[in-house]
Amino acid sequence: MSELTKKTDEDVIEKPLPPNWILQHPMYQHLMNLDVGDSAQVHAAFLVYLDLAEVRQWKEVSGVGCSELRLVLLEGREKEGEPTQTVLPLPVHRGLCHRSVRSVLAIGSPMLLCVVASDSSLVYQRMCDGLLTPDPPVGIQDQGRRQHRKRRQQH
Amino acid sequence: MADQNKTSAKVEIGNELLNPSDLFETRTRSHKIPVRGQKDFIPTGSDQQRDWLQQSLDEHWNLVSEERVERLGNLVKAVWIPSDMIVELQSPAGKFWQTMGFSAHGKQCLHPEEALYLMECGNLQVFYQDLPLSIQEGYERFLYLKTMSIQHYQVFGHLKRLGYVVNRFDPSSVPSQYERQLNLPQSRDRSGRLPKRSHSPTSRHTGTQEGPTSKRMEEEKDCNREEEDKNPDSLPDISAPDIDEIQTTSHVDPTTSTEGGQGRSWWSKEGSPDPDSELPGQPQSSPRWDFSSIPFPDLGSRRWLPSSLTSPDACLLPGAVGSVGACDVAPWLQRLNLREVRMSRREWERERDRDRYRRDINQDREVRRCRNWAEYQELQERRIQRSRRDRPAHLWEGPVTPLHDPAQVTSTGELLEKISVIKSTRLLEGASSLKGSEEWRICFNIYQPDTVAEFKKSAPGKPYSRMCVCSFDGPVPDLWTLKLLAFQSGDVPVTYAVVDHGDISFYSFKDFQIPTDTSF
Amino acid sequence: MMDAVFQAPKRRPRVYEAYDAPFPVPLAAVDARLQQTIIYRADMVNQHVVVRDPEHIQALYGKGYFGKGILSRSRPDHSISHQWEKFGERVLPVISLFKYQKHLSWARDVLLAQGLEEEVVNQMLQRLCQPMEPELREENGNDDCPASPHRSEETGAGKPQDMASEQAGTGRQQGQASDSWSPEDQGEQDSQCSQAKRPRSEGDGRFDPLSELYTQEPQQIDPAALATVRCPRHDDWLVDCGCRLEDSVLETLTLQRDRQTDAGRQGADRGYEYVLVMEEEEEHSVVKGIAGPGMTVRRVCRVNPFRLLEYLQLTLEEAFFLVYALGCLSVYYNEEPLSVLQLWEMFRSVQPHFETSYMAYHYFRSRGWVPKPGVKYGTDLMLYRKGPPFYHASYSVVVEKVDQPCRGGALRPFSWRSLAALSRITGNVSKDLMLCYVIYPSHLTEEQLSSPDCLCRVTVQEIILSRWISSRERTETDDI
Amino acid sequence: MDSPEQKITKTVSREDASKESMANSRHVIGIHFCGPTPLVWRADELKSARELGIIGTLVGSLARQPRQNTRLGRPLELLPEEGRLLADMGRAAVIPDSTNEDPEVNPEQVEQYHAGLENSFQEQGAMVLADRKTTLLRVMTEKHNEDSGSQEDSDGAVRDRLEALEHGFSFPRTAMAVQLCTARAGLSHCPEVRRFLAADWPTPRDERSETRFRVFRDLRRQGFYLTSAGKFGGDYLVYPGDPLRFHAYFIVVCISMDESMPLCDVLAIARLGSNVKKTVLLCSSGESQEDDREEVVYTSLQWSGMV
Repeated sequence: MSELTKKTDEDVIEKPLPPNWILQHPMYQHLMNLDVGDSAQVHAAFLVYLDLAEVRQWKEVSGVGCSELRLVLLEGREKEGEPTQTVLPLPVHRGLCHRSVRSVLAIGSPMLLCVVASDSSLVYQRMCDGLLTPDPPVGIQDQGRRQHRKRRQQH
Repeated sequence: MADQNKTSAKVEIGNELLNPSDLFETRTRSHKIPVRGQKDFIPTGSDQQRDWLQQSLDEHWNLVSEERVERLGNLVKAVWIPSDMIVELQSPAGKFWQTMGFSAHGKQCLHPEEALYLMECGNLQVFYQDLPLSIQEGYERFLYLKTMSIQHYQVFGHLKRLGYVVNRFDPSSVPSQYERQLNLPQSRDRSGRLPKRSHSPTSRHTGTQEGPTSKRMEEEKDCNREEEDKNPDSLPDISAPDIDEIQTTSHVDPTTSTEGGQGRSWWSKEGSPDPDSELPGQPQSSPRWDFSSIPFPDLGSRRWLPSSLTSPDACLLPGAVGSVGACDVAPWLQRLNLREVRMSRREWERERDRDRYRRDINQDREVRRCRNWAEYQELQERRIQRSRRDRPAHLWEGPVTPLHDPAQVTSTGELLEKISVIKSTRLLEGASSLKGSEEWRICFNIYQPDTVAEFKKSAPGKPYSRMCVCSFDGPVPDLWTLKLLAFQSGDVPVTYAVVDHGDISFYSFKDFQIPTDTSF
Repeated sequence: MMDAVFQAPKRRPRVYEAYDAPFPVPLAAVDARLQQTIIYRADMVNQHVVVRDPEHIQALYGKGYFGKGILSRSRPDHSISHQWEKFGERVLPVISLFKYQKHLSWARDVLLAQGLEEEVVNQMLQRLCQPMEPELREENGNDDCPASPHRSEETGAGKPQDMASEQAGTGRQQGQASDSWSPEDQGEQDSQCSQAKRPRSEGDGRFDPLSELYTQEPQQIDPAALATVRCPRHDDWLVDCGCRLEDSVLETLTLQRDRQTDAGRQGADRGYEYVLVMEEEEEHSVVKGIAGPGMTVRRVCRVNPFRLLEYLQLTLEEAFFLVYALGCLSVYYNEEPLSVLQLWEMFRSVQPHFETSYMAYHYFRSRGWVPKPGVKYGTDLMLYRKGPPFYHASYSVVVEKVDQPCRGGALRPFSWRSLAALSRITGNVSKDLMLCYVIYPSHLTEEQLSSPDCLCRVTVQEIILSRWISSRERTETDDI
Repeated sequence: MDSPEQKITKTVSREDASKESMANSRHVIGIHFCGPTPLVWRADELKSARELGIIGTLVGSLARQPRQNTRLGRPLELLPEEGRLLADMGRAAVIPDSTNEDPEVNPEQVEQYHAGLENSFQEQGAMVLADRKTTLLRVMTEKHNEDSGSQEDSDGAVRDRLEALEHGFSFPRTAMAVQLCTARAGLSHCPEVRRFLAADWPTPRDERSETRFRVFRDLRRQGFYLTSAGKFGGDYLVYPGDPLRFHAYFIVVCISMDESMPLCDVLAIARLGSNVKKTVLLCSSGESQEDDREEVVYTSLQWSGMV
């Protein structure tokens, strides 16, 4: 690189940034050390960890390696005293087969699938073994839907 | 309720053939469909739920087991002719003739799907080998073709039951893209077959597009004399001279040519053999270019201009332009509308918003300091140099550089234009070269229920939509298919009717181009 | 009409921020002179693109809505706590002791991992985390910042992340606030901040023209409570469709929040973050047994030893657009900035079919729309006019790649089944489902594909997929 | 959370079991193929099928009111799985198509048909006449009661009127009611013949249809009712009881164990499930054990509430 460009580079970034705290974070280090060899998935898992532990205030969130799937899973409790849930974080471009779901469910059911978009958007989906009867329709939700549908029909 | 149960009990045994007294009793049977009650969520096994279920089921079976019974006088008789795959009427057709059927060899005929539908409606009794066909036999005999399978019939029936007019699609009935583009007077080849109704205001308002061309050729093929006896006012006017259709086209042409821009005006001039230009009230053949529509530079604000502009100093001109002679302004000024533009407050605000992000070169102090073109160019060069120096090498010194240099301040519109390197295409682009497909074909034209009253088979007009029937387990149309069918359908949208084991959903894949949003 | 009708984008009923600019580059405008050409910086972190500089984050998100805050739902505006309280003259976030201890342990781990003696670490942290009294501040001055940056520098080893950031900000901090933490100074410092640096404040008249109309806004709404509310207008959870609550509902869900919190938050943008830790007072430990409201909980002001700074994560498409189309971003990999080609190559290797998804992204951006990931709706992109705060998304886009004869689709093999599901969910939230076909010419070689110059060779075909309802009675049979 | 649902399953099964035993005494269900589509035509067979938990879809126009789509009539279209299950249970037989054999006009049958028609005409005429008489009698009696005239007078009047009616009565042929048969009438319907006619169920045994069938059979065995769920993006809608009375609980998605689903598809269907308040079920047929007792694996996808 020429001297000239070096100088302008410095101009552009006026002051050095503090180090990336993600890389320093003990949980990140821990997840990396689980050694599943899939840094994109570990990154996704860490983002999910941050969301659970920092934003949603889950308790006792920890990372576990799943050697069978070569993936990092998370475990934690939504509230103190509640049962531990297993979370499967996956980058959105991956596929998922039923067998993998069953492997995670074997570790803990119900589990949460968390799909991580490449801008760190998260979508959680609960999964559990067997046939889970849906909640009976509740008045308020039902009404909202009805009204909405009526409106659409008018168009 | 009670006697209905009795009836159904009788039906259950035996082979569903009604004896005379059953037939007699049907005179008093109800024609109402029971309303279904609210469903439950959890089966509790309670007696009440059991009773409700039993009641619903009884009602259901009553309804489903009911046999069609009609007065003989209300039935149209017909004969199935398997060799031609048609059903020929033996007694005069009913009201259905307005929207269904065709004439061939002087006989009134129905397509199998039409016949089957009318059988299901209790309007038609079809005989084969001198015996009446049951509905089941109708299904089994009529619907074995790949092009008219049970799935096709399910879609047909579904739409018919809702009141749509549904008929078979014939690709040759669609005007070609070329014809549409040129807006040629259509149906010249069908001389004399133009119905009189083209004089009516409706046809004028609907335009030439849906005139006689979209009339189905199949009628031409299948029948020489259609509907003589039924619909006198739709009689083909054989003696009608060409002048009829010429008038229609001359009514429409001016509008289409203004809509379509200058592209069309050459046509009327070039092709003087036809009598268009001679018609009274028709504007004289227009010149090749319409100069009045070409915009000129705005000189309006320079009222004080001398009548002649002297040749500008060479240094003020961009390099490539040589010497320019004096320019006489007067004739230009005469053409200008010098009135001040009055803008409403709203317009003014809009204008201001638009200008907000537009770069005004006169606001640039450095530019204003330039006294001539050369100095301006120098400034530009200096600026480019300056910005080059600031540009990070890793972005700008490789073989591929960014499309935009942020140092070059520009307007949003210009920036969008600069980065718009990907062009969009339309569904019909290149579609004409696609070859037809065995797998994908359009089956039906459909016309909306509220048009039934005016519907004429001889001049059905432009369909509301066209239907392609697909199986739910089959493939989704790929872009190739979408293009092919869109092309075949011409200017009528194609709807895909997808049949999932008796359950039908309709999807449309419409061409679209997202507008560019420059309203920043 | 053959073409799908363009549905006017639906404006959100209430907008809480002013529109800034469509792109984070200087654009010709009245105030163009104020804009300064700046090349933003992002880093490749585990195959993802992360922007760390708060100013860059604000600019990239604020002008064109690029990226998402890794600790936020969308706009990067995470703060350590929802609860803010006055402490002396300042307003600080309140966190639990448990949480504070967690941060403390992270800081300890980091220092230990850097090879420091445990004793040294303990000393450093103890000094850093001393409680502070609001009234003592002026007298103590610099001593408020116990772990002096110089000191940690002397150790020669790395520093916990926050000390480092303190050091980064030293120039300004020492110059302006060296001898006082007085609230007045704080305020002044705030007002000196350039506008770009400050996050756009809701309710602030300077940024939000509507703030005068809706003076009671903004209100902090408990996100957990929000998650259970369905939008009355859309068949969607409120948080997903992005509508605001109706006023009546709003009131019951609102946690009243001090209006001054913004000031407190801004002050913490650089350097130390001060938090109020909820601690049970030791003197009262004897009466601990008496539970309930009688128990005193004291707020102790301390430095947060491990600060989770909000970062902005860009999708690869966003990052490449900023680099290639706008020329305003440098992406660093191992501290080296990448060239356009290197980036193209890297992104192609990291994400399957990156080139196709980028082409679609680029196309919509070049038409002036704001595409965001559509993962919530099971699609590739959602298209917004101007940006998510102003309009509801208009289109939910599935990107498909086709070769010139237009046969087949490579990226997402559709069945009628999956299409039916997609069409239904997009219809339920009143959006249009768009299929965006990127058409590759048949002669496009792999070599040409290895450079983004191939963009000009492809074309895009947009298709709106809609369900046609043949009559009203059909809809009734729909919900079984 | 599982307990109420298990309870339901049990009750359903018990009810079903009793029905099935009842149905056992009934005859075999005839399945007629129209192209690749299995259809059931006779009302009593539709009923037998439903008693076995086979719902199917009515696809014909309803006899009572043909021009509407809300309630449809015979025939009943079966899913391939429904037909195959019935066939496997020995409760259904495929009836071959009669359209291939195109016999000559059968004069005997034609004669029989016309004779029947003529007979029906006569009988209907007689019945109409009888009906008119009854009406007349009733009216006259009522009138008489009101007038309270002499008994003989009125009797005479009645007789006269009845005679006049009989004399002047003519039943026009056009007024005669005729039946438009729904099901084919020709074939004998005794069970023995049907068993004889039974052919192999023509199912393409690819992996996907095999999975679909196993899932269908397993859920049906658990007492659920199933219909096709294409509109909901799935394979089946699963009802806890007869769909006439109950809302569906589940949207079934059949998938093989190792097939990779795009996450976008998983999220889309799951979102749809929560929109329509149903649980999405991923169903795969598990490893076939050595004793060929396959088991079906179910995973429920449900709204997480985490937004």
